[in-house]
Amino acid sequence: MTWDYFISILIPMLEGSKMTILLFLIAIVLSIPLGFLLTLAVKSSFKTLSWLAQIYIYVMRGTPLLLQLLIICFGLPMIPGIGQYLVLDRFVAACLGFVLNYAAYFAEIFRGGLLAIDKGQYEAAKVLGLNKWQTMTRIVVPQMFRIALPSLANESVTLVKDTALLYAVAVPELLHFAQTAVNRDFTIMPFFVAGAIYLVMTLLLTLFFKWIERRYTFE
Amino acid sequence: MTWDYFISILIPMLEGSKMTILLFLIAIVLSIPLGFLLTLAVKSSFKTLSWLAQIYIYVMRGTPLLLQLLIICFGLPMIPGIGQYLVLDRFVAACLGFVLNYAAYFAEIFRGGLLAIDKGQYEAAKVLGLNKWQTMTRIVVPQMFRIALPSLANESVTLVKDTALLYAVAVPELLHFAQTAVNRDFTIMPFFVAGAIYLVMTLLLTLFFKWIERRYTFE
Amino acid sequence: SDSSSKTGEKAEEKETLVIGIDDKFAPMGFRDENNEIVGFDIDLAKAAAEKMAVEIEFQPIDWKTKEAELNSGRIDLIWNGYTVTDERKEKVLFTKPYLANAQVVVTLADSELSKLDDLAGKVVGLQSLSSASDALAGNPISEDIKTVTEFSDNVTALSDLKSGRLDAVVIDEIVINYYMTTQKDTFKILEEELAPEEYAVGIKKGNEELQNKVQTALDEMNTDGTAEEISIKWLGEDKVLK
Amino acid sequence: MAIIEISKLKKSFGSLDVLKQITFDVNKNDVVAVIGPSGSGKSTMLRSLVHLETIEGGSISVDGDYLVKDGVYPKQQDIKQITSKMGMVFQHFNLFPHLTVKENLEVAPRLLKRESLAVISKRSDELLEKIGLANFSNTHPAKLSGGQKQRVAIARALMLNPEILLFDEPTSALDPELTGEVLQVMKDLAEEHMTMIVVTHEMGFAKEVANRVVFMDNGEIVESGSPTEFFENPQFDRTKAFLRRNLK
Amino acid sequence: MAIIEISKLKKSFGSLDVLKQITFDVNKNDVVAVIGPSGSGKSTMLRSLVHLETIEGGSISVDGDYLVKDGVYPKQQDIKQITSKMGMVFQHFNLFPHLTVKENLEVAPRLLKRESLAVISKRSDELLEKIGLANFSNTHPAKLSGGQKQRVAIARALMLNPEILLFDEPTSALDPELTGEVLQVMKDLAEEHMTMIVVTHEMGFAKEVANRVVFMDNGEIVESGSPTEFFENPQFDRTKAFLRRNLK
Ligand SMILES: Nc1ncnc2c1ncn2[C@@H]1O[C@H](COP(=O)(O)OP(=O)(O)OP(=O)(O)O)[C@@H](O)[C@H]1O
Ligand SMILES: Nc1ncnc2c1ncn2[C@@H]1O[C@H](COP(=O)(O)OP(=O)(O)OP(=O)(O)O)[C@@H](O)[C@H]1O
Ligand SMILES: [Mg+2]
Ligand SMILES: [Mg+2]
Repeated sequence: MTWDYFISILIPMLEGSKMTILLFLIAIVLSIPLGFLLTLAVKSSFKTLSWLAQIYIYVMRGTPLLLQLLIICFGLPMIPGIGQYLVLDRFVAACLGFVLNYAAYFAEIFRGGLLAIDKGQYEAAKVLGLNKWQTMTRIVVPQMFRIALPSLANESVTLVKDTALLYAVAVPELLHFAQTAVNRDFTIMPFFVAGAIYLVMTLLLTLFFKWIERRYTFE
Repeated sequence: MTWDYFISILIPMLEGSKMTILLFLIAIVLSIPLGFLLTLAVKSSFKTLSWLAQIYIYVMRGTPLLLQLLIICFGLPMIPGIGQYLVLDRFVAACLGFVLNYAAYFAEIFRGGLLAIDKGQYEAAKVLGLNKWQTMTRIVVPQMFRIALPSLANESVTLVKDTALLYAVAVPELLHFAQTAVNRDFTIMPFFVAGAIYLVMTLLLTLFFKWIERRYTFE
Repeated sequence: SDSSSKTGEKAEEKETLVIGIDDKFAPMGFRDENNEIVGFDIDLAKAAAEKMAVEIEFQPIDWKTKEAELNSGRIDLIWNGYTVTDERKEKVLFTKPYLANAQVVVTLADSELSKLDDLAGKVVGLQSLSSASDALAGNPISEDIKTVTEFSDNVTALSDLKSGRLDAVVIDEIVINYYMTTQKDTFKILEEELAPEEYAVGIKKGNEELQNKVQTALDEMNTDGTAEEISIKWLGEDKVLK
Repeated sequence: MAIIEISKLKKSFGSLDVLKQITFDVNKNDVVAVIGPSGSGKSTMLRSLVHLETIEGGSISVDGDYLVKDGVYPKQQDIKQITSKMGMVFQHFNLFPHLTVKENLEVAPRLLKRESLAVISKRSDELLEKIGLANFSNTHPAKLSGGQKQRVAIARALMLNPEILLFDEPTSALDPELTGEVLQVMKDLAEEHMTMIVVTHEMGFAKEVANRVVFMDNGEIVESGSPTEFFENPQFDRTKAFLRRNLK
Repeated sequence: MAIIEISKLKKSFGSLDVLKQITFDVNKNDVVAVIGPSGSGKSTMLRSLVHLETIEGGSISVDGDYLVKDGVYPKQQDIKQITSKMGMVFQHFNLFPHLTVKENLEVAPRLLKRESLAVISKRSDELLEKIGLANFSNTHPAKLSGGQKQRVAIARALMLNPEILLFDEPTSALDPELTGEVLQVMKDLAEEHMTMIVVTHEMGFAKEVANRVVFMDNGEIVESGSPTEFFENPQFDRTKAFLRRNLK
């Protein structure tokens, strides 16, 4: 295993990681707010909306992300009539799949966070004269986020790992290039390099979240 | 979409689900005890063992299961020298990958369960004259399992969905047959059928765990 | 006015054709040690693009999904050792075939298997949703085979053959010939072949205009020797169908 | 002069009648101690005063305005205006854990925007000084002892200049050693003539600080009177039984 | 006759000396109330008697056998044999939540296998009867009130026929209304001449039931004596100050 060989397989994999990271960022940035909206929908007093949101969450969490990606990427264009308008760019389709899927997971996390907030917090806010919006934005949401942070961190690490599914919709990412190199050179090395890259990414992410957690600790 | 067509795509998919269910059962039955052993290793006072267990858990949780499956299935046979002895049957390799991976997740869950058990439980047991083994088996483990149950349920649902990864190691499962049908017949239908089958499986599993949870509630 | 300005734009910039390939399908299209996509079909497509005065872009896809990719319009052409079959003709437009191929059975060099009948009770691998599976299914021996394992690409199947999980692989003759030159003495091809077949370029149903354009380019390359040159480069001899 | 008038208050949870026609007045500068067994409806009564419970019948007026009249509430804005005259201190403090002590005090006045930030900041400093926690203004509640938390909660309520302060068992979540510091703050407030209604299990406080004791049992006010009357010469058997259980 | 002899007990956590040469004896059938401010070392002292804390110096003997002599412990088996003479009741009950009330009582005797199952079952029924919870034998602890839980915890300790019962603030996690039922069970035990050491904040119990009161402060025993002596005529300023704070 020469150094040159190592570099030669590393470079395409790092290229591929760019895709991984880009997808990760897009998915996180969009699915967290969408997840929060879903949580609100679930808690909404408008029953139909609440039911729809719950069914949505249930279906997204009950079927494999891989299947969802295949549907968005290859299934939608096959719908008779409207299919031709549903042909998304491959990467856009992948992002959409991840956002729709992870929003459901984040919604569950936020719901848990809301449940963990003591009734007394709402009562104290009410007695102090805060209106519902102020109570939500100043009292409830900050605490909810703080409570949800460890779960958010876990879910984000899962998201990084799930980017490996990109290869199913033919977005050339890290794992795809590792597999190319393994097949071409008949050596297990590239898999280990890929594993190391994933470990670095998840480690950095974990450290980042730990830092945020410490920063926003209530103590 | 005729009834006959529906049946014709359903049958191979149900065949494929058998594989899914078989893998699921094997993985659950083996990874739960292995995960518990890992937890004990992490908590062991023998520091080297504890460290090894922690590193193991970290690596398994920090890299994609897909990569682990590829390594076990295709990577191991490529290791120079010993590779030829590491050629596992494809399904066995898949099971091994799932067991090794999920054991790490279950170990974390059990660790959390142990942490949630009050120190007072150990003290009460000690004052009543129970030895360490009795305390562990009669007092601690039953409570740990009960505390871990909701997380075990979640993780098991994830496991069902992760069986979709089998197709990467060429084990013909549900999703593989769905994709074959989609590509052959140019219709999105088989994807929805697959989704429905996954939903049924995860729903049944969830109900099963809810039943266990109710049955073993401490109230 | 809006639509007219759009067509105006289109006329100015070169049209881009997206070509779907399996980037693990040597020597037709694959990645070299620099991770560049190279191969017979890659060179052929590049030369054709020049004739057609279009830009091209190679899109590696999962071979299982190739027709879905084409149908969705995300790729314009399937051009990567794509075998003409009757079933595919119903879903895809083909150019005239440009290369002859056959589905063959390959085993390890030291294998005891020597004829098709020996496959009875054996484990055979092939690429999922490829013409190899059609070829195998069309042969009576398929009844007696123990298991057929489907891979997302040929290379993984060959890896599994090498590691001993498979007894044989059904694969394109062109592909295995290439591997046998790079990895000498590893494999052996059974003399009896499964089925002869031909490669052509696949175009989305209904787009006869593109079909004609590609066909014209292919014909031109046949006459001016470009195709011959590419064939010699990758296959060592001129095998192109005139 | 009665600052709070409660008449024929009725409230039930499902089939359970928690308040059965409660009637009583609180005069300005009164310190009323409400005592009674668990489940007798003390908290529910107190919470209806600040509209944390919606009652089903009867009236409550504060400073002459009806918070609810014969079971009918006015519009939201009026309710808010009336309840804003009262501050409430809870058994479990209900401080906002994500805010520092000073932020806890200031969050409501800042959002209500009735005063300038400078005025608000000045008053929060003064109140922290008064409760003896000036050094803790940038601390988060989790770092405080129970007694300190409750003092902050009192200060937070005072930030809005309420005319009346309601306390729901302010010391019963505290270690016995820590109740003293909270009771001291409450005594100081009593001396400054703050009107207070205090639901409490602390007979000591009821005896020493309150000028009226109200005994509730089973959703009714059984008797009420000055502490001396009440403790030394209770009129009803139920009261006597309760005092016997709780005074030894 | 002294059933427990404690001499020169020393224990520190890091740089904090929690027990500084504690010496005192407990006679058979004594009911000793240990009182003192928070952090004075009461729990630590009690816990060292059943080897939940390992002490650093001094001796403890029970019934003539040394649990620890001059800071040195005997072998595990002997420790176990000696501590088995004592039962302990914790502030937070520490019942086993996954077992029913009856199972909580029986789990230890069954595992220790000194008696037949029939004998064990009979005694658990008797004890449940005695604490007034015969109807709750198949209930899980989560369904019980705090007072009921603590009574079960006492019964559980009694199942092993201890010669001495230790209580660490048995009522301070209970609502005031619920302490009575627990104190009653303890009084009954005192009348049956059970030897008991009770760390408590309940001055009432110390006065009424204990025949000796020990006052600890800052890791030392400041004074001890009969309840009458102790409450009516404390000798030391520290005791007086503590009583002043806690008796009003
Ligand atoms: N939100 C509610 N839903 C149903 N029942 C309730 C609710 N709040 C209170 N109750 C019931 O109403 C009764 C009176 O409760 P309340 O809290 O007013 O009593 P309390 O006198 O304050 O008792 P404590 O001294 O225990 O605080 C109790 O039986 C209680 O269980
Ligand atoms: N495991 C431990 N580690 C470190 N310090 C401890 C530990 N256990 C107790 N301490 C400290 O030892 C001192 C005495 O504790 P102890 O629990 O014996 O006091 P106590 O008299 O029982 O107080 P309380 O009335 O609050 O229960 C305290 O300062 C406590 O913080
Ligand atoms: Mg109350
Ligand atoms: Mg203590």
